[in-house]
Amino acid sequence: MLLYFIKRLLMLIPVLFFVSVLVFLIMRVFSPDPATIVLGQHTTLEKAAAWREAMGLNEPIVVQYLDYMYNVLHGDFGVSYFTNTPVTTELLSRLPATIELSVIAIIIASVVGVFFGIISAVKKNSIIDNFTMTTALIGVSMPVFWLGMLLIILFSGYLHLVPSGGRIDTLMRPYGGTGFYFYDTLMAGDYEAFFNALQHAALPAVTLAGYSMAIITRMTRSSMLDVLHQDYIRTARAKGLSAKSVIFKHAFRNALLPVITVIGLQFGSLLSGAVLTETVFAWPGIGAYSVQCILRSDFPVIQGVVLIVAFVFVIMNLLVDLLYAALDPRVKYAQESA
Amino acid sequence: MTDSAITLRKSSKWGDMWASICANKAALTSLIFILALVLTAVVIAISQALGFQILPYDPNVGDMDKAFIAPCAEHWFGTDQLGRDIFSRVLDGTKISLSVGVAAVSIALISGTLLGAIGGFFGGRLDNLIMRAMDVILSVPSILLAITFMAAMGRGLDKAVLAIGLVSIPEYARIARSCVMAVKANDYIQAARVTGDSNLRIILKHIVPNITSPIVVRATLGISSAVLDTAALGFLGLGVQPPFAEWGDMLARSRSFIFSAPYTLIFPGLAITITVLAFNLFGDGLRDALDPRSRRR
Amino acid sequence: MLLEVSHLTTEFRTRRGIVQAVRDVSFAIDRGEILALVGESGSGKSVTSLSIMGLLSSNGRISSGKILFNGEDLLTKSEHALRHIRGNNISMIFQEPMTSLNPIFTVGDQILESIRLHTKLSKKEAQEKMLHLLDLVGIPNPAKRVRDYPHQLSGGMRQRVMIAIAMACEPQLLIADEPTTALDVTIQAQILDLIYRMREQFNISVLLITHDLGVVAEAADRVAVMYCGRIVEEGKTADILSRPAHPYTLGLLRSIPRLDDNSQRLYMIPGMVPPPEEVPEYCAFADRCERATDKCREGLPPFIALKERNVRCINIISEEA
Amino acid sequence: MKLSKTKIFAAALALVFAGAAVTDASAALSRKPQDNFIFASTNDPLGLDPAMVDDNDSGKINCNMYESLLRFEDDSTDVAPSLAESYTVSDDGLTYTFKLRQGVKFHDGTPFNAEAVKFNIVRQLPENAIPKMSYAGLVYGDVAKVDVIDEYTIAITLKKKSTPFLHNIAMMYAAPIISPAALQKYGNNVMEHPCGTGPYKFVAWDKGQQVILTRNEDYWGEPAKVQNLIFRTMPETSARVVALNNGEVDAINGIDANVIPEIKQAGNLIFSSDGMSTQYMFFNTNAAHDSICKDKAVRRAIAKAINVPEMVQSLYKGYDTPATTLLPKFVPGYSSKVKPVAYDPEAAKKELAALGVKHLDIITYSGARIYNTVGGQVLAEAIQAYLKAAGVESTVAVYDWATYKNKLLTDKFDLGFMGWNGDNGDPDNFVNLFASDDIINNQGLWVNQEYRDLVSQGVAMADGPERNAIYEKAEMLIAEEVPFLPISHPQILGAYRPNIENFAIHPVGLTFLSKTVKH
Repeated sequence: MLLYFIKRLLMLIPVLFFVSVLVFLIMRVFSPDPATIVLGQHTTLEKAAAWREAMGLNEPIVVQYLDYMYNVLHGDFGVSYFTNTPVTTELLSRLPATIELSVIAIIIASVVGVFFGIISAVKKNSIIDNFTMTTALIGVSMPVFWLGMLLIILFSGYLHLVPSGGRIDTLMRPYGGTGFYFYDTLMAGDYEAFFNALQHAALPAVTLAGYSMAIITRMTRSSMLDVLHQDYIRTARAKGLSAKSVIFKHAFRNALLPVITVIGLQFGSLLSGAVLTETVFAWPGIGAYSVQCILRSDFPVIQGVVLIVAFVFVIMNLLVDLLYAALDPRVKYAQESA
Repeated sequence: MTDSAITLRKSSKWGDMWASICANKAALTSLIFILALVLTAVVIAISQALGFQILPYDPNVGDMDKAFIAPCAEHWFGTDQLGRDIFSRVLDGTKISLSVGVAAVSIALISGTLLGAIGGFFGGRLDNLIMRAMDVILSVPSILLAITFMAAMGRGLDKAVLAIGLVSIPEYARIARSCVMAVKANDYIQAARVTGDSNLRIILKHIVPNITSPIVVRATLGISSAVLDTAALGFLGLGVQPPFAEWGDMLARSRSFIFSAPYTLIFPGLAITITVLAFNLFGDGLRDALDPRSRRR
Repeated sequence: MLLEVSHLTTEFRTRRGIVQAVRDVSFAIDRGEILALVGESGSGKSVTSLSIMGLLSSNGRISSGKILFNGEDLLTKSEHALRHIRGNNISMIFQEPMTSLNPIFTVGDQILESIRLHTKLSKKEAQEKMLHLLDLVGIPNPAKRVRDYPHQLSGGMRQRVMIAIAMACEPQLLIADEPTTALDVTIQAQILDLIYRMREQFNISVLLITHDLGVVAEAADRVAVMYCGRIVEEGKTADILSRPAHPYTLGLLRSIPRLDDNSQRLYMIPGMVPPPEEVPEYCAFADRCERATDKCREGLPPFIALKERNVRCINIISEEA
Repeated sequence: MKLSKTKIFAAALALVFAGAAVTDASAALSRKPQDNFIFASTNDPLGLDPAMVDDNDSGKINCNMYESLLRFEDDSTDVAPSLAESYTVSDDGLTYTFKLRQGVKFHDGTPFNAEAVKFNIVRQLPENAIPKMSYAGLVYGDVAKVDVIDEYTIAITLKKKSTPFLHNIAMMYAAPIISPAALQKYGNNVMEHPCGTGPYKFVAWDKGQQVILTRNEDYWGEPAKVQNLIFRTMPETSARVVALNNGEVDAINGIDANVIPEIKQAGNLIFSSDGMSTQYMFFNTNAAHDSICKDKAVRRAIAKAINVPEMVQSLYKGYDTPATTLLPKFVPGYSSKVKPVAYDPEAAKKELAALGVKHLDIITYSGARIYNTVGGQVLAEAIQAYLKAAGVESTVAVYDWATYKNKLLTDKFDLGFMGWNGDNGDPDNFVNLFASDDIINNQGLWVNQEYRDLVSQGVAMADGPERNAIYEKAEMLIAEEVPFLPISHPQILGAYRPNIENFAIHPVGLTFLSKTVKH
């Protein structure tokens, strides 16, 4: 198992390498030159040239790339052109927000999606099934950002139930700690702040979860339907097991396998969704930040973001494979070398 | 014998498909809606090319005195910040959404299918190389990649098409590859190889017909995601050039007025959702029609 | 009688309307008896067994008839009461041992589940019982095998495990739905032998469902032949196999390849089994029957009782009478 | 066991993230609403080192933590003493001698003195400045030498006479004095570790969320009224408005005219004052680009086609003033005698047709800028409509800001949009743009020797009517030649809760909040 894991890890290296090349090319060869905006309204052509020289942007692209990778391998992702702050600092200070949001969203999406998927499959063609499937279909058809804005109008504008943006009321902000507000507030025993953070996360998390929820519901339903037709379900019923244990013990645990793959893949697409959701809800994570940085050609930050996100993405896929293998006794690591 | 059996089955397959779609009310309604959308877009485009306006108002020119009029008899969907009629703009927007959707899917479909088919057919290093390249594209969240592209190349319809098309190549490549590999493993292909059929002949005669249906299904669903992606790019301010109406761009502009003028937000969003929904429903229907296994459910 | 099925009719809702899969079927099984239900696929024999178990799929429904088990009508019982009977008093094994076991649980878990569901044995006692059962069904080294997953066992072993699960609570009736079809010939004999042994040892009754007359000859006491949802002939195994009275039974027997007969091509019953929604309201076999007359198409033939057997045909093969 | 696992987890998280977060792990601040003034604006600051930033979002925070030798008066750009109690100018106008305030300490306890001032200036002299220090050239570019006379006296000598110098060292960019100890400690970069002498000191910066300041109890002047200042980042106008109306924040900026009724309806108050910036549409007169607009007649005809007052009224709902000239009204040198080309659609149509102008390429940016709250795209679309009415078709190319700035250098186009935010209230700060050979500042590359002569005359001349006359002449020249069409002087708009007193936004866009009271 460990060997398999290491092998898979090694296979990620070329993928990450090519990702870095791709992004580097897009950013440094095709993207607009940031010099004039980095230096603000007091720039001159001369100053811009000096800045480019200082940033090494006049070097041949290959030299630039090698320099960059050398530094990355030494843990240095460079310095943001605009804030003069190390990219690592910039990203690490925003990552907790994105991780917190994505994790809540994937939990919501999985729990709700799996629950309704099962109900739909078991009560196939019932009103609940039709309603769930219609909702799920609308869910995959709605632009995330539109859904977000509608929720803001409704819950924040008219009902005043939740704040329209941000992670937590400024005054409730935890001091010290990890930057994961749920964790920090709980550790501090500050339940008021915890619930405040929960309120803030509610709309963005639901918005972000929406699409994945719909996908997971549909996947769970079809997987459950597949499994419910299997012979071993008949065997289980023939044993005299109750409908509940047939569905949850025998059917669900088998149906879960493909669902887990989908959930894992959805986690990746959540990162995509986070770009839009964070923008709509002013959620201070790397999603909204990366849009900002792309728009102002902050090369080092974009390169860092893409590398880190790609890394998280491939690692997630690896973890899903491992989880799959752990849950399905039929899968053996040795067989799965492709 | 095998050949005639295949063609026989094929023709009845498309017939079955049509029957199955007709039996599926949602898919049929969607198809009609999609055709209506296409018709709207074409009629608007032709009339604009000929220089007359069939929309109630010029979608791109507004009367500044009439900014932010709530929906009423004259302006069914209200007017925007520049006093332009939202109803006309929403209708006008079908042009861009559909053309970007179709064009982006075509790009992805053609290059993806080719790459996947080549990889699957020839296998070996070439296959490995192609699939690793697909992995690279897949390992960056598609919207992030598309934004990066757009930011690099600048705004514009053509660039949006390219960006969206590019990020969805891997889906088609994967489908095509697995289909080709499955078909290739079939006995009759082995037989064709033994009897000395050329690669091209095998591809045209055996492989192309077999990968058509999954690819067609994927493409229909692909248009829906391309419409969503176009809107997302427009929303982030990286869509088409103004003053053309684009739904995502309209939503982006409405952001500052979501409380004071929610109608600027509602209608373009509805347009996106319903269009995407139609393509999804039709795609689902198509898949059920082409894949008897899923029809059973 | 342990089980008495009378006038059972089972129907399914399908896209093409309501279809009857089992039509007015009656039979009975005595204690310790093995009854074989024989027919081609689609003849309704599996649906009959699922009707007894109450395991019809959601679009299926028993529209009339009675199923008396120990004199009590199963059809009037609640789902809860039925659950108590399933796996406890009546248990079932299936055709595909490959797919009938849950792939993600160990063999041991699946047997234990059955034992613990219907008995009040402690964990330890249940485990002992499980090992004993596995030993009984002829699985070598049971203590090791219980930790295996189904995919690690051979087909024959899996069917033995299925039998162990079925025997877990020493049922009165075992329904075996094509238990040997998916297995190699040598394994088939072993499994049949095992079922036979179980009957001897526990005095259980067996409803053996099969399309294979060879299996019937080997194991069954009595045979009921089904065609298009109806029983067409029913009687003692030896009688029916040696002197079939219904033309369909004869057809079935003639289509068995024989080692001693290489003179002619294998017999095939002409025509096809009609799909369930097209079964006529007269003798369903008439359209394929070489002996059919116009009279055969005038109405449903009645059951004609010969000595120790019933036949639903108006042109009973003459040498029988 | 379980507890220790949690602890390890926390430690690991803290190790990875807390180390990176810009956080002072000091004790929590008061949660009482009246102790916290929350101000919401559009963007996160770029950073908190005044020498390295040029954005208003940084400036408006920095101005509560840092002080310069001089400061602007509360409501004008006249200079007043701050860290320097007084100054003298030598007779040749080259040497400025400042008497520094005594007993002032930086937030880290470092004493403020002449060495500290020198350290800050030397850091930004041309030979030491890094390219990122974008104001260093403007403020210290002409400095010849800096002499510490005694602990509290410093003399700065310039290479040439510069009337704007005193204004420059009152600015919140480049001029503020930072603790030399902090600069040394953090490697000449206090973007995330600000340390000045002002009424508030830094507590924490949650990137993308807020910057938190607390009262400097050792402040040399009048202590701040509200205990904590919180600058929140809320990118969406609608979100800021709702937050204000719900009482989540105490004041907001970056609003446009469309939302003002909503704000008033909720019982909140609007702050508005003339802003010190100018928005204009420039014509491409770059000889290399060969645009039809290099013809003065074309420029004048196009100007006639555009009803600037109507457009500004419609786009900015009467909050921004239509511009008649480059200089805002309150900047010395502004003259009401300067009249722009008048709107005359009939004449425009005729002249444009006669000149053969059928099609124009417009280039613009997508988002909003300080001088253009509705965004460049909307503005360009409005112009497009006016041109269409005058019989001229046009295409609008919209780029995000970064691309736009590059396109200005490389692309051929006819019309573009730009604006200038005044830095120091000196007219030279505006007029020298169009005397530049640098296409970044003089986007249309308009070359006019007479204008250039006037500008270089003005910069060396002392403030007064004579200087103003020169600038009036320069503005007349612009009105005649129309290298660009002045569009608007934006209004500085802000809004605040009714329980807030003494809230103001300075004409240069900064928010000095130490006198603000929250009831």
